[in-house]
Amino acid sequence: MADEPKAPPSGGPSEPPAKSPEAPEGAAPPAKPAGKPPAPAGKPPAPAPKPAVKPEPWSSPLLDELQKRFPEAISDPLIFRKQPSIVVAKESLLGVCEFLKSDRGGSYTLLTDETAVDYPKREKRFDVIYHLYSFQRNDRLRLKVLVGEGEKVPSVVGVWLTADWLEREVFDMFGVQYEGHPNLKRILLPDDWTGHPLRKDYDILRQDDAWVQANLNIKSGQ
Amino acid sequence: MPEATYLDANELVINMGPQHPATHGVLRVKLRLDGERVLGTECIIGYLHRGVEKIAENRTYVQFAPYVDRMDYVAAVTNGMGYCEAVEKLMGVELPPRAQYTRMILAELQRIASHLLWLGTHALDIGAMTPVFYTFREREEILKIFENYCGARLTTHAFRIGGLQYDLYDGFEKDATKFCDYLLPKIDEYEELLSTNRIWMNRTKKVGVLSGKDAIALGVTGPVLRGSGVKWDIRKVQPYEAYDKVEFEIPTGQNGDTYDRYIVRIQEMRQSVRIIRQSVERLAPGPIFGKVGKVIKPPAAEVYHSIEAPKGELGYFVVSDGSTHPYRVRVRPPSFVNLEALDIMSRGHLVADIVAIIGTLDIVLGEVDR
Amino acid sequence: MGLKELLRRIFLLDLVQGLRLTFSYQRPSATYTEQYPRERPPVAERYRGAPRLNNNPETGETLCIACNLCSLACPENLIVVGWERTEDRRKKLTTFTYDVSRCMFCGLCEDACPVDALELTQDFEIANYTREGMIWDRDLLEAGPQPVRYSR
Amino acid sequence: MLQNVLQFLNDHYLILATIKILIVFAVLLGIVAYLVLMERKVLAFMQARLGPMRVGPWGLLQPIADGLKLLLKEDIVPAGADKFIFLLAPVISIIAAFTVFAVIPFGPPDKGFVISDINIGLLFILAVSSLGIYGIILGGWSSNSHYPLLGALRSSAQLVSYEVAAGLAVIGVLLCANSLSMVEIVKNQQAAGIWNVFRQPVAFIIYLIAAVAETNRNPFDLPEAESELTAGFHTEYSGFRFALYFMAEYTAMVLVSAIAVTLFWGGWLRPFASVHWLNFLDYTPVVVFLGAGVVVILGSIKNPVPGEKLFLFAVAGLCFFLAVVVAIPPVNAWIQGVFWFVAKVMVFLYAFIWYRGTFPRYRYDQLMNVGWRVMIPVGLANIIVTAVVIYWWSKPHAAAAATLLFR
Repeated sequence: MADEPKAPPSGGPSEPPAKSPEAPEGAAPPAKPAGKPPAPAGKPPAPAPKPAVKPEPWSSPLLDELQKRFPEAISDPLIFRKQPSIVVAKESLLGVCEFLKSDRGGSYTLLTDETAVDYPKREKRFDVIYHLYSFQRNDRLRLKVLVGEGEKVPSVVGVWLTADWLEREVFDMFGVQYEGHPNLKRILLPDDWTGHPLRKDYDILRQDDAWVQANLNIKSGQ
Repeated sequence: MPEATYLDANELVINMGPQHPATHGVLRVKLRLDGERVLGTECIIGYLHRGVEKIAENRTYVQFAPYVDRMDYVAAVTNGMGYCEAVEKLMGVELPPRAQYTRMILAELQRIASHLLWLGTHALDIGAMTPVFYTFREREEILKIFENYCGARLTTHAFRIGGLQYDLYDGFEKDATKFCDYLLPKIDEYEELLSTNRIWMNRTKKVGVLSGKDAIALGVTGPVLRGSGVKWDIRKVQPYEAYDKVEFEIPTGQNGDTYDRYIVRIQEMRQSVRIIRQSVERLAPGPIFGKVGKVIKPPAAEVYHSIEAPKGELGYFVVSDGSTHPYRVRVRPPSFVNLEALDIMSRGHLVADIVAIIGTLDIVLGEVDR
Repeated sequence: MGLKELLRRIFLLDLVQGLRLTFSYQRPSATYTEQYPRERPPVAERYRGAPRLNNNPETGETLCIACNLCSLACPENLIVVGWERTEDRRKKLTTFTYDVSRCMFCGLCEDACPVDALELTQDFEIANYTREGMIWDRDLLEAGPQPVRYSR
Repeated sequence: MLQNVLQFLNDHYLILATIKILIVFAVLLGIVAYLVLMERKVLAFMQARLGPMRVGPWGLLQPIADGLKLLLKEDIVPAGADKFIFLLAPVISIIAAFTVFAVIPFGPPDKGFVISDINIGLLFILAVSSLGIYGIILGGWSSNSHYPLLGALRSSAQLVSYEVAAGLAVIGVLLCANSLSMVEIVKNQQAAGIWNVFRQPVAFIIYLIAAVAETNRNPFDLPEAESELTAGFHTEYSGFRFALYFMAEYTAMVLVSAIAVTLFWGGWLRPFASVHWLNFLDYTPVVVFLGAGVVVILGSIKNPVPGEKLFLFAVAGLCFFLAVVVAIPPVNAWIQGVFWFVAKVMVFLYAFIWYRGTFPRYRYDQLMNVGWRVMIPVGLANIIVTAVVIYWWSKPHAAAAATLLFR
C-alpha cells in the first residue's frame, strides 16, 4: 500500500458514495445479482483527503508524447490509485508497444501480464489488458485494447517474448484470436475442448460434457 | 535449436510427466532428444486447472480469499496477502502498523518455508537425498508457528481484507525470534552439504544459463531474475506493507546459472531472517483492522497489485463493478511465467539438466494451472 | 584456483565435510520423527479441524439461533440450516447439515457465527469409509467425531 | 565315524562344494535382505528420521514383509516387450552377482572357508561380474520403453568405463602379490605384515570409486536415477522380477565390498595380525555379541508392546548364547577369520549407504569425464610407479636397473 498517496485513512467503503459507482466500461454482467445499471453521470472530483473512489483523467509527458506520435490511437487516459491506464486502438497496438519498449518511450521492457476482461453487453466485448513495467522509470502502465467477437488482435510476441503463453491463455479462456502468434492453441484446457470458460456467458457449472464423457468415462465432472 | 547429430538419426520423443518424480506435480514436458541431449521441450500444463479466476467471479470478495491459498499451496500466506492487499488498494484502506508488521513476519516466514521446500526438492532432484529431510524439519517449525497463529498449517487463510482475523498469540514474538536463531546455523549446514560440494557445483554451474536481458525478455521474476544479476525486488522498488521501513539487501547472482539462483535463494532466507527480526522489534500493541465495513464493497474500478512472492511477482488484477462480487480477478502467477523460460534454458542440455532446471525455476503446478 | 582450493579438491575435503555432517546426524537426539498413532501430536488451540455445534453446557440446549449466517458465509455452500418458527415467532433450529467432504476449513463460518455455536475444533481424524459418511447431521455435529483409535 | 565322513567329503569334492554353496547362498540372501533394512535405518538416522518401525520391534521383521510383498505382487510384462528376454534378464543379473562368491575366501582356506580357490581367481571375478551388465542391458532394451532404454545405455557405458578403472586398480595389487589367486593375495598381505591399502592407497581409492560406480550406487546411480529416468532400466519390472534386480544390486554391493576387503584390507586377517600382544582382539566377537545382547535387552525393557518385548528377549538370549559359544577357544579360533571378514565388509557396506545419504548425483557426461580423464590415467600412473618401485626393490643393487635404463 506504500505506493499509494499517503492519505489519512478516513473514508472506506463503509460509507460508499451513494449508489454512484459505474461499471468500468459501462456494462453489468448478466450473472451478477448485484449488477447495477450503468450510470455515466458527471464525475464530481473526489474530495482531496478521501482516497479516490473512481478513476481520474491522467496526464503526463509520456502520454503527450504518445498522443503526438499516435494521434487517434490513444484514448481514455485514466489514473486510479496511481496506476495509469490508456486505451490503444487495435490497429496501432504494435507501434505503440514498440515505442513504449524503446528508450524514448520509457523503456517498458517487462511485460508483466496480459489478460482480458469480458463485457458481453458491449459492442466490442473484450478488453485485452497489458501490464507493462519499466525498470528505468520504476513505473507500471496498463494498456487496454478493445476487441469485438471474432476480431483479431495483433500479437505482441515479437515485442515481448513473455506474451507467448499469456496470449495462449487469453485465447484459451476467452477465445480472443491473435494475429501473428507462433503457436496459438489452448494451454490450460485440452486441445479439443469446446467453449471458453472465462467468458461471462459460460456458467460456472457448465463444462464440455462431450469431452468429459469421451475422455474420462464419467457422465459429468460436476 | 540444435539439430540431431547422427546421420539419419531419429529424434527420441520422451514424455516427462505428468507422473514423474522430478516434475514437481503434474507438469508434463515433451522432450525431443538426440541421445540424451535435449533438442527442444514442450510443456503441457493444465492438469491441475481448477478455474480459480472463474470461481472468483462467483464468490464475494471475502469468500474468494481461501481459494487463493490453494494456488501456490507452499506459500499460502503470501498468496493471501497479495489478494487482501489488492482489494484493500481498490478500496483505499490503510492498515494499522501492527497488522502490517504481522503480515510481514508471516510472509517472510512463508518465504523461508517456500525456499526450504524448494531447496529440499531441488537437491532431491539432483540426487542429494538428505537435505529434503532437514529442510522439511525446519519448515515444520514454521508451520507450527502458522498453526498456532491461525489454526492451519498449509492453506492458512491467515489474513482478511482490511487486516487480520487473529491477533498474535502469546509468545509469538518469542517463537519467531527463536526460529530465527535456530534457522541460521541450519542454513550453514545446507551450505556445508551443498555449496562447496564438487558434484553439486558440477551439476549446477553453467546449467540453465539465463542472461539478464533474456530474463527480462522472458518476463521471469523473483529469484530467477535476480540470479541473472538484475537487482529487482518489488519489496524494494514498489514497497508494500512496511517493507520500506525495514533494512534488507537484495542478493543477486552474476552468471544467471542454476548455482547462482541457489545462492540467491539461500541468501534470501538470511535476509528474511533479518526482516523478521526487525519486524518483531517493531510490533507494538494496537488495532489489527483498518477501516473497512462489515460488507466488502469496493468502488467500481480496477487495480493491479503485485507483491514479491517467494517465486516471483505475484500480481492480482481486480476489476470491480461496485458490487460485493468481483467482476474479474486475474492472477498473474509467477510460476506460470517462469516456466515459460524452460524451453530456452534447457536447449542443448542433457536430460539430467532438465530436472535441475525445472527445479531451479521453483514452480508450483497449483499456481501454473490455477 | 589457489593452492588451498587445489589441496581441498585433491584431498576431497568438500566431500568429507558433507560426510561428517551426515554422520553426526546419527545421534539419537537428532531424530525428529513423531510415532503418530502412538504419540499424539500437539494441536494448536486455534486449530481449525472437525466442525462442532456447541450446546449450552448448563441446559444442554443448542446455542445455535438458526440465523443462517454461516451458510451465507461459506464459500462452498456446504452448510444447510433448517429451522421452524416456534409459537412465539422465534426461530428454532431443527436440522443442520455440514458436508465435511467439501469443506476447506477456511473458518469463515466460525467467524460469521454470532453466538459461538459453530466451531471448528481440534479434532483432525475425520476420515470416513463413504462419501455419505462425510455429510454430518446435527447429532453428529453436536457429538463430535468419534474416530477409531487404532492400537496394536 | 567323523573321520569317515570327512574322508568321504574329501573324496567327493562336489558334495562338499555343494553344501558350501548352499550355505553361502542362504547366508547371502539373509545378508542382502537385512542390508536393505540396514540401509533404510542408517539413511533414516542420517536424515533425522527413524526408518521402518512397524513390522516387528524397530522394524526388525521388515525384510520379511518386503519379500512377501514383492512375491505376491503381479508380475507384469509390458505389451510389446520381448517376452523371453524380458523374463530372462533379471536372472542373468542375479546369477552373475552370486557366482562370483565362489572364489571369495571368507576365511582361512585350511578351515574350509572358500568354495573354490582357483589360481586365476581375480580374472574369474572380473569376467563373471562383467556379465551382470547383460542383465541390465537386455532388461532395459526388452522393456520396449524409453526410460529403461536410456537407463540401459547409461548403465552399459558406465560399467564398461569403470570396469577398466577397477581393473587397472587391481593390477597394482597383482604386482604386489605376484598372484591372481584371491587366497594368495591375502596370504601375501599376511606375509608382508601390511595390508595392501597402505601399499596401494591410490589403487584403493580408485577401486573404491569404481566399485561404487559399478554397483550403480549414489553418486553414480545414473542408470536408475529416479528423478531423471523414473527407475531407469527396471522401470517396467514389477513383483518378483523387480526383486531379482534389487537383490542383484545389493548382492553386487556385498560382492564389491568383499573383493575390496580381500584385495586391500587383508581379507580374513585380524587387524594387526602379526602383532602378538594384540591377541586379545581375538575375543572381539564375544564383546560384540554381548554388546548387542545388552542393547537389545535395554530396548526390550523400554518397549511397551508385550509381544515385541518377548521377541526382543529371544533375540537378546540368542546374542548371549552366541557370545558364550564364540568364547569357547576352538570355536573362537575357527570363527576368527570369517568374523573379521564380515566386519570389514560391513564397514564397506556402511560407507556405501553413507555416500548415498550425502552426495548429489553426477551427470552422465561428468561421470564419463571422471572415469576416462581422471581415474584411468591415475590408474595407469599407479601401475607404472608400482612396477618401477617393485623392480627397484627386487634388485639387490640399483646398478642393474641403471644398466636396464641406459643400455
